[in-house]
Amino acid sequence: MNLIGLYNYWIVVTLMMIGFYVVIAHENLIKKLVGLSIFQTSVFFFYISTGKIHGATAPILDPKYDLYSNPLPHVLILTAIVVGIATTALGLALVVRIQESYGSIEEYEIQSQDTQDQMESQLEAYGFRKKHDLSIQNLDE
Amino acid sequence: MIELLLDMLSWVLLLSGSFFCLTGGIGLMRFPEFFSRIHAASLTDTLGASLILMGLMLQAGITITLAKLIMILILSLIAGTTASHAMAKAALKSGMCPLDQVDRSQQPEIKAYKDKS
Amino acid sequence: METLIDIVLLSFLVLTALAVAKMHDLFAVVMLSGIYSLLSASLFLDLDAVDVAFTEASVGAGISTLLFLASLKLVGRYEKRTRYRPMLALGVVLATGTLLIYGTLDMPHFGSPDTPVHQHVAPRYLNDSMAEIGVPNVVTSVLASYRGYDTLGETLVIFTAGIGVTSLLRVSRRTKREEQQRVPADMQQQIILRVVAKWMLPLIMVFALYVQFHGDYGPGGGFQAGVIFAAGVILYTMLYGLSTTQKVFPRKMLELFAALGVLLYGGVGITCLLLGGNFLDYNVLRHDPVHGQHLGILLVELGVGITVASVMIMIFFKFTWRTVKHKYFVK
Amino acid sequence: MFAVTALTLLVVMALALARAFLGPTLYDRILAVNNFGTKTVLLIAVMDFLAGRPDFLDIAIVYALINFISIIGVLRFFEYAQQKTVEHGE
Repeated sequence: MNLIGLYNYWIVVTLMMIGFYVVIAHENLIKKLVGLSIFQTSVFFFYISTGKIHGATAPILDPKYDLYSNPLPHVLILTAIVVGIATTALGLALVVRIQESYGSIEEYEIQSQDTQDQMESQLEAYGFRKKHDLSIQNLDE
Repeated sequence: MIELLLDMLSWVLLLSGSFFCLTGGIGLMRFPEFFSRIHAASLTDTLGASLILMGLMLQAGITITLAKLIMILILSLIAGTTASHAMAKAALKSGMCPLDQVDRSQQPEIKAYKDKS
Repeated sequence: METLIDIVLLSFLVLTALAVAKMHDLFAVVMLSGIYSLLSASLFLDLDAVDVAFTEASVGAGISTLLFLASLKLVGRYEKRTRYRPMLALGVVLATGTLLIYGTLDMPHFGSPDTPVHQHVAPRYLNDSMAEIGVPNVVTSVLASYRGYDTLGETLVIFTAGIGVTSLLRVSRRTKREEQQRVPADMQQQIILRVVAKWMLPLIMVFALYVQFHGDYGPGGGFQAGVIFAAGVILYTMLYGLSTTQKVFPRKMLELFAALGVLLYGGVGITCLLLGGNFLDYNVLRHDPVHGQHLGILLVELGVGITVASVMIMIFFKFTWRTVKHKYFVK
Repeated sequence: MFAVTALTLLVVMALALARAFLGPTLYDRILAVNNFGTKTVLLIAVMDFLAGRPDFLDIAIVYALINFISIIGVLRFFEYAQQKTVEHGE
């Protein structure tokens, strides 16, 4: 009984950690969003699990039943799911724009492009522009 | 008496429906390539789903539940078969070929169909 | 039996999540995440959360998968196997996981009725809502009446997300002209599909309306109905092309309706204020408090439904326009 | 009796899940997802009867509809994705 009593929560933790791992270890932004939604759902499971009572039924009142599960977590999670899809859509739109301006959605490539741009602008600021141009000319030759 | 008969009939329907679903599942797992898998899965799907839903209908009696079950049955009959058709067609168009027809894929009519699509 | 189904579904969920983490083909990842949300919706149903299962079924398995697929079309299908160092991430994850599991050891067991969660406001909702609000579905009465502020906020969040996506993925006139000239040939050959979809569309719309207005008595309500309605429109868009659908749902109308839903919600609140009650206190709307509650909940849910439906359709249109743009202009 | 049906459906879902993991081609995965969806519809219908409250069948209807729509979506977006790779290959 002891084992089964906490099984739900352990699975919630496992799912949360899988989502967390995908978010921090993978480079692809779409994959990160999928990981984020796994993380999100694990929180949903946690809330709904705490609301469940053994032997109870769904909180839609009916004279035939007198024990109902807790309706409050259901309300919170119901709205959270719809808000979740709205934020996911926003994230996907951002990913699409990133792909259009960087040509990639791998975090590493985006960062390296950014640092390259930064270095070039710094060189420019210190007056190294000529040298930079020269090197490109050399390459062409 | 009649109630007992209906109950037994619904049990028989539920059990046979589960049996067909199980066969489909095993076919989906064990068959060698896509077209034989879709054959196993979609046929048993239609039959198994209808049988299980009919079994539930006998349990429901004449209520709003019965109407909803009939709606699910109609939906699964139409949507399920259409989805299977679309899948098979898309796979065929993408250049996949049933295993026993690999050699026949160069035959004129199949080739013409592929060129057209 | 309930517990057995619970355990089996949870194990399936972990397996699916592991497979998602392992795969590099993003298309397969998205499809597995569709399975993941089907599983989670069944689990919600098993844990007595019918309304949540309803929402997860229509949102997670439907709209979310479609949005991911549309953006995969724009960003490419494969994840690059870059040289990330999983050991550090794995260490962090394992440490956090161990701490969290240690934290669960003190928690009250799953399903026990004397958990602190059940001692606070829930008994009041369950015992008094029938007399105070008169709606059998307690989730609806809590959502629309007791916690009306909260739901207003959520509706605004959805509206804001709609604005955000609209401004991020703008469509040029040139793209629109191009789309109108060329017939979208993507699904042109799927005749059976087109016929069946045409037959199913009115069914979906009627079902959405049923869910919208039956939400007081059974599972359902504005959020679910809005998403189902949007799913119907999306089905039509996928099979008959964007410009055909935009004749029925022009951009301006969608934007107007997205705002209208929020305004309706807020308007009900203001009306309550003007009639002498508190903000979103529906008792004053009619002579009888219970009738007032009924009217208030109906209007508020309608507002939510309108906003959710138009924002979802709007977002999907934006993504699809982008794919049209990429198809013709970005090479 | 409902319990036996529910258990069988869970076993079938496990098989479909395995096919979705193994899959070799993408179409196998689509097929597995579709099959998984229809089995979920049935499981939900049976679970409603198991819990003794069959008035929640609306959820099963939503599943049947959404499953259809998402399969169409996968097919529509995948067709294009494949064309694109072919174009790049040539």
